Amino acid sequence: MFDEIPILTLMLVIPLVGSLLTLMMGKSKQKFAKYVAGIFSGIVLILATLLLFEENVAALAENHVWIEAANIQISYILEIDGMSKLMVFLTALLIFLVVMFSAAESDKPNYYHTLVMLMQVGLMGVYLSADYFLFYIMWEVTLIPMYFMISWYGGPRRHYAAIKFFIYTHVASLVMLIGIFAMTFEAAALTGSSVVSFAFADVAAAASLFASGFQALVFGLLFFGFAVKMPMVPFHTWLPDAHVEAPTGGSVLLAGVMLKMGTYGMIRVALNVFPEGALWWAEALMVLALISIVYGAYACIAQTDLKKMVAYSSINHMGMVLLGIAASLLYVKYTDPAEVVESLASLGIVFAVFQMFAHGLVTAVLFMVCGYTGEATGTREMPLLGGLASKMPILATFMMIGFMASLGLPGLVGFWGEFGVIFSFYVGAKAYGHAWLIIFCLLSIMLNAGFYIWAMQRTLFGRETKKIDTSKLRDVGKAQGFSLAVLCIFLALFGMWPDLALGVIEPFADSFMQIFQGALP
Amino acid sequence: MFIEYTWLIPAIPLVMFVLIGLFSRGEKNYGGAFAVLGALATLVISALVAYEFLTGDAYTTVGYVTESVKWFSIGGFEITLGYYVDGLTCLMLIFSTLISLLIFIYSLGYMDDQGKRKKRYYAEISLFLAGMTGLVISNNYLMMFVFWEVMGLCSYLLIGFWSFKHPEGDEASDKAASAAKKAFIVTRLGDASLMAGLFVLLYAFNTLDFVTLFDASIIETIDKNLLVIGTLLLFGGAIGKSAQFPLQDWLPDAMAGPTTVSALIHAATMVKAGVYLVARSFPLFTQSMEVMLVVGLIGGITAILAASMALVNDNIKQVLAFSTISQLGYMFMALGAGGYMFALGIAENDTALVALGALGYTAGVFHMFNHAFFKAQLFLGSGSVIHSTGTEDMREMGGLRHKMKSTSTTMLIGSLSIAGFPFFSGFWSKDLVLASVLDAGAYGPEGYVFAIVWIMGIITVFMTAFYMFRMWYMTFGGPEGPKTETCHGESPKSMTIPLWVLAIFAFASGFLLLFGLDGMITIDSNFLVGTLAGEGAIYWLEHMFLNPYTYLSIVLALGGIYIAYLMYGKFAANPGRFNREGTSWLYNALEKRWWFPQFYNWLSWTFGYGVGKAVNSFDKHVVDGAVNGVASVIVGSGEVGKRAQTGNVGNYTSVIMIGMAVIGATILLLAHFLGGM
Amino acid sequence: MIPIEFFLMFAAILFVIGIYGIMTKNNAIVVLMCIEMVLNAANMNLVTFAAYNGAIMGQVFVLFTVAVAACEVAVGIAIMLNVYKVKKTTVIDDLTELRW
Amino acid sequence: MNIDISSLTEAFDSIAPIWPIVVLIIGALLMPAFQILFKRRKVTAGAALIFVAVSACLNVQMLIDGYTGNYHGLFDYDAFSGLMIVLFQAVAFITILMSSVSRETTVKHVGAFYALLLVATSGMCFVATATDLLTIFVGVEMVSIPSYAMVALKRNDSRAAEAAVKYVIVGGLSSGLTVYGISMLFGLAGTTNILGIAEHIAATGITAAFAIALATMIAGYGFKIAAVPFHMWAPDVYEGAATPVSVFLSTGSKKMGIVVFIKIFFVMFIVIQSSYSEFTESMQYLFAIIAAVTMTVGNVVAIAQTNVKRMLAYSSIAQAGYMLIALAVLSEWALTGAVFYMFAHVFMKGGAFIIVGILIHAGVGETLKDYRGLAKRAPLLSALMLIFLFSLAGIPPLGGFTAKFFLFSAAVVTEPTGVVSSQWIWLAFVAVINSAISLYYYAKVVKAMYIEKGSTEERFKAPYVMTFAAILCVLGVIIMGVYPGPILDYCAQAASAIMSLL
Repeated sequence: MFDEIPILTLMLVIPLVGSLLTLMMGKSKQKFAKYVAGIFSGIVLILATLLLFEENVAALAENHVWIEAANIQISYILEIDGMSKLMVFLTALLIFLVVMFSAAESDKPNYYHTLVMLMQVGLMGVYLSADYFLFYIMWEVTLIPMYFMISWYGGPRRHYAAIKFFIYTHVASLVMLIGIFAMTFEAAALTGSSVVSFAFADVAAAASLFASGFQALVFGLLFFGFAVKMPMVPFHTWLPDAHVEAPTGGSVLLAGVMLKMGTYGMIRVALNVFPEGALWWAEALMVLALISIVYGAYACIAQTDLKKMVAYSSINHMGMVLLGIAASLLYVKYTDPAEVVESLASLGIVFAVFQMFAHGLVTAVLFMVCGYTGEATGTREMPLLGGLASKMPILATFMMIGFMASLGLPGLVGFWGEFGVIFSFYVGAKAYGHAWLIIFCLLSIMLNAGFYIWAMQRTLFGRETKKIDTSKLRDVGKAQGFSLAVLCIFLALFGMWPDLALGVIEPFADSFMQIFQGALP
Repeated sequence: MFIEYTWLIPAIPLVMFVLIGLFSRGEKNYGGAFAVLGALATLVISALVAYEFLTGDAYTTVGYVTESVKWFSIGGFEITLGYYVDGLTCLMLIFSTLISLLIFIYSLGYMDDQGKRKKRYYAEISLFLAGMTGLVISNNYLMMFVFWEVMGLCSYLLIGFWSFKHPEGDEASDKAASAAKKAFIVTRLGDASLMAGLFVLLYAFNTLDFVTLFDASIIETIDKNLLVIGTLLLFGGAIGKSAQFPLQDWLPDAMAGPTTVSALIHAATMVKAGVYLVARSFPLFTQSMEVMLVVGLIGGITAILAASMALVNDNIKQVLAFSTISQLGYMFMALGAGGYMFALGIAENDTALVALGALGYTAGVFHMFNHAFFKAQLFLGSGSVIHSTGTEDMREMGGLRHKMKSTSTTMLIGSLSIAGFPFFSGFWSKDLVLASVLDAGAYGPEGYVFAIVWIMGIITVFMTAFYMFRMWYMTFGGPEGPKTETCHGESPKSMTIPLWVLAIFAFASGFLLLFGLDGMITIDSNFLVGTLAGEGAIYWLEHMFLNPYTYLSIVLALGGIYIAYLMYGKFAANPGRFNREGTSWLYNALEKRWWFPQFYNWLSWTFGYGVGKAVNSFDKHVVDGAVNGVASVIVGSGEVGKRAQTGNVGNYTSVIMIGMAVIGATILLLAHFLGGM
Repeated sequence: MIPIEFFLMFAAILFVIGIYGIMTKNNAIVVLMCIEMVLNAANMNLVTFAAYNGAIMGQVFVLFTVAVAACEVAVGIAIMLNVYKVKKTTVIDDLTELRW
Repeated sequence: MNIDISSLTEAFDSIAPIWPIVVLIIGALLMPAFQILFKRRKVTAGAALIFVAVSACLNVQMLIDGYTGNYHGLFDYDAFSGLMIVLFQAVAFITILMSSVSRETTVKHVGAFYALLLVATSGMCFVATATDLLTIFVGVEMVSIPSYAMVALKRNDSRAAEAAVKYVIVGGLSSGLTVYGISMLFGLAGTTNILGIAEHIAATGITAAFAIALATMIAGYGFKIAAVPFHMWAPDVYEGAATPVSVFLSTGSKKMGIVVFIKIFFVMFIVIQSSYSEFTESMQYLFAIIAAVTMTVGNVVAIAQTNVKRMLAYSSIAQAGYMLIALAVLSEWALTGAVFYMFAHVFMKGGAFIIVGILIHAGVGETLKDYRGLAKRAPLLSALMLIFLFSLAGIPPLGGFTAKFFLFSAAVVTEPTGVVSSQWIWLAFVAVINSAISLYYYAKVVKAMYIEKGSTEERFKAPYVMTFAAILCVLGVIIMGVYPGPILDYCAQAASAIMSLL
């Protein structure tokens, strides 16, 4: 359907134009910024939705040589496949809703929207680019708007949080950069090509040639880069601070899409290029994932700040994603290649991606409601809240839906991610010979239920709080209500009919795992 | 022609839920009407479906009708949506929809004063009904699990119905909130285990469709250990939902919700789901005796434990709650015993034994059926009492029989029924249960366990009779209590009519056994259980009254009733004598529910919150501390390093020279060793 | 004929004295002188080598060095005057306004 | 008497390799005349600009033609020298633009100032083309001595005067050391031609004299690039000097130091490698350590600075450390990266200094405190500053990032299409960690400008010329970031030119 127009480039250009326009808007016109942002992100959303149902995605790929000098070849390659489809859709959706949600933003609204749009450029770039140079550029570009968003629109400790976020993730990216150098140049050397190409495909072509030691080492470098982004315990401490301080929209994007960059990169880059290294790390990945899951869940229990709790819960849920990846690896590693069942092998990846998507939607709701609670009541400290349900029934409903989705209630999208990941992990662990390990996942389910329900009890139910002035609390406004409602509809839609997403993911995962196993010695 | 529309059964209440949620507004809303209509429709369709199934030939040949559409597929696994109708399904559908309908009607009166919130209430109970019916008709475990969880959500919402803005003030709303939390989390524990069970089964069978899972020829091919683990985990789910030992503690607290909700949860929906799960999965459970042993034992322990706690409780609803738990215990007892003999029979391939096992199964399900009616009746009755007296404490009641005639009469029927007074419904099923447990005691190496379980059961009979009539006398008998003067008298028609209907069922539902109900309650024909047709009245009468132990249980029941009468009706005997005025150890243990609540509090505060706190401080000080530490080290070294810049050019030159000297020395050494010098 | 070591030693001593002066002396003018000494030590070396190796380049180099040294001193003295004009001192220990 | 024209033309032909330099020198000589004639700073500056432009045109012409020529074995014009001359002329261009209006450089002797500037520039071009220690030495001094004067030229400013004293003393010391080292080498090899010396050493072996010579020359020229521990003068001088001069020093003479390192040590070591590979390797490690220490010290101390100008000084110490990676890795690819980095550094560091200069000129001040709320007062300037700082920190898609991309990759893999060698990966790690640290203090400035509230909000007017210069730099930065292809190609040619010397 998009044979003529370079649609993938449009996905980058439209938000860029939007950001420039909003940037241009001076004091006088700044109140129109939200409309501009809304229109542009709306267009992107439409395109993304069309892409979601586009079958022949290979035809959309764009490939132009960009830098060709001193036997370095850097190309401008944009590609899209099952995984990136979903991520692009998620990004477009969340950006659009964030723009809607932040319609009430009064302080420098034009810059706010500039940052949001800029964010979209970076995120889209990360999910679309198929050249390491481009990928890395986009990867870094996402940092800057988030830095400004936190430090302009953030809470009291925003400077600390912003700089911590900026530098912590930057260090990770730089380490990843070294990994990228190593693999690209080594790939060129091994394939004996005269030019060093940074294209994904050309590097992946050497996947089976890398020495195992080299694979393990460089996989480690890349993994670190991605693990910080995820974030994975123990490299997660930037996240709670960033979330607590960030404005609502910022947190939504941060947790909803930016964290996914980590796991996305892990699948797209690390696993794709270093299958052997990945297998070497399989157990480590599993252990780290389990640690993240349990640790995150337990940390949630002790939180008193709603947003901080949700932030830690993201750690827990992203751990689930990692667990899915680890599950596939374990299965492949410990099953005799002769009797590997393709569907079982790709199961982990399928649900890892699904969980990424699900968590994106769910966490957006969570941060929106928590953010709104904070803005409306002036505090997010649960001990100070209570009995809000009678004052803000709509907010209470949304919060309940969000929490229920997040703790994996069937019929909402969160459940399938959790269910699928744990099942795939059961399969992997069975192959590994330690099926009992799923106990930790079950524990995390329990803990999730525990802290979410407790949080609801402390915020919405029980006696109405006397500690804050509840006399003139206002329930969610139209704009916020709209974005929340849309999200909840999606939660239910994908919850009732997971095939919508799974159908997109599965072909990708199957071919991915076939290539993966093909590259193994 | 109707069975094709089975899917409507959950769909209608679901639609009602949406309609009420979206369109019902304001003080005077039509939520109630919607809900009742929905329930009525479901009842009708269920009846039609049941009728068609039981008269159709599928009933006598394969024993089930199923149909499904693809929901989604992951790799090799295809998950379907569909219905699976067999005798059990019909039974469950009929009583759950019927009772729900009655409860909904009753609610019209009972919840009339709730104003705006009626909307929420009716929406949620409709969803609840949808959850239960959906669970019952599911054709695979995953779909079942979905509805299972939906019910969990509804129970959470409804128990917490008064969790904010409670008519009785903040204390009550706090209580409601924490009760709801407890209910959700404890059942969630069971759900987690159930989920794990699903993983095991899915991994073993590559599907979760009942048709495949219950196919004996396929079960043959499955690794037995996987089956054992899987079924045990499933049973874990049942324990959570049906409030069996050791997870029984949430149910008494759940009384914080409106009484109608309690009725719904106890009689028609929630807790029955656990029993249904075990009954439904019978083919899998019966693959190993050990599992069944566990089931039976848990049932026995629960029965006696709960009954014992009910002995001393003064809260009318909690007494009923405990009675529910202990009755559920009976059901699991029966299923366990039946399954045990069943498994044994298959192992030794002794059809007579298999038939006995089937009998136990029948007993369990039959008891569930009867229990539904009399428990619903009792709860609604207590509801009407609470409605008019405005308290739940029985010590403040008494002498209500004059003011609330129909309530007291119907509750008397219910109590007689649950106590197992001859020819009341409770009597038939309970004695059937005890009989099969006793049978099980006679077979197999671990049979003696069931002998013990039987003893527990028989003691429970006595306790049940006692505490039920203790409740009845404390409420309706004796002199008038303080709240009795202030009560509004008899409740409105919309409440009493359901009471009478239920009372009739509570008395009569037992006789259905004599008219072929037993044929309806049977496992699918793959397992060749006895005959699919009912055994008929004569068989059962013989089976009952030629069995000496039946008389034992009757005597015990009567004894219980008589003692209760002495203590609380005639005041001839002072209960204080037995508990040394509340100082005896046993009395305290019972008062404190055998310290279960304390234990669970301790557990959750230590291993939940305590560990959480520890992790959090570890996170703050160690993990984040390391990060900040590195940062501050770098910044600090910057502060130190800049002091080296003294600004005195003499020092600069000195540094230069020293640096040069060092470099020179190094190069000299290098040159010496490497440079061929 | 005088062995080359003599000259080299002389140059080295000159060099070291100069360095020592630069490091220790507290008066900028003196430091400038010491710098001259270092330069001249280098010149000494150059001419010596030129003489002994018979390579004329050294002599040429020396001329350049001398010229450079002259410029350096000229500029240096000017700078000292300037600093004296501004700060009324050429004592190095007092010239520590710029630091840290 | 009759003059043989042909000999003259020959003379002119043979002088061809150094035409750009000659033009500059002529310009330098004429500067005072301009001042006397026109008495206006702008005109004089314009004239200087024209001379630079002319010589730039010549040079670019030669560069594009791929002209190579040798002048009596003293100068050797090739792609490398051509490129470097372009760089130095760019520096001169920026400096002149800036100084033409800056309040810091309003001196009586404008002509003298520009004369000095042009002489210094020609000196740098000398070094760029030189192939002989003599010419290198002379060139370096032609840069040093005028820059002493230029630092001092900020009259009646105690800090400038003090900076000049420090500069002249340390500079004098290091030139002394240098000559001493050169004399040693001369004594050893009997020649001052670098290749000649190198081959002689390779033939006869490493001697103590050579070692001493190496040490002294590393110290002497290390002063120029402000490599630790020869860096301590740099912050003081950069801070004290007029900002245009600081620009000149940090972007120009530092680069010249790198060029000297490449011309002397790079060449020498590669030649010696053939016979004494272990020695060369150990020297690589020595340079690696110097590089690592330099970048670390520079960055870490920069964190503690509150004066932006001084902070930038420290940061350029760190940048020198990055460029030294080339000396450690000793590969053509690394050299390419380093040359590319020099260009990027000229634009981003130059630009940053220009902004600082503008702010000083406008009386805003040079400490972080003065930068608060700058975004409100001067949106354009702060935007430019933002770009320069992020580029310095290596945030894509800016020149600083691409430069780091190529340079650090050389540490991971010595040659493209060569197998990854774990030898220098640790150096790459040190480098990336450092650039992460640097982000911290750059972000401090950004924070001051954009996030913190300033005491005042009134706008001020920035001289157009300086803003123009800054915009030129921004263009450079962005182009090098977004479309580095052509420049990278030239850098590669330059590197291969150096390699082809061997």
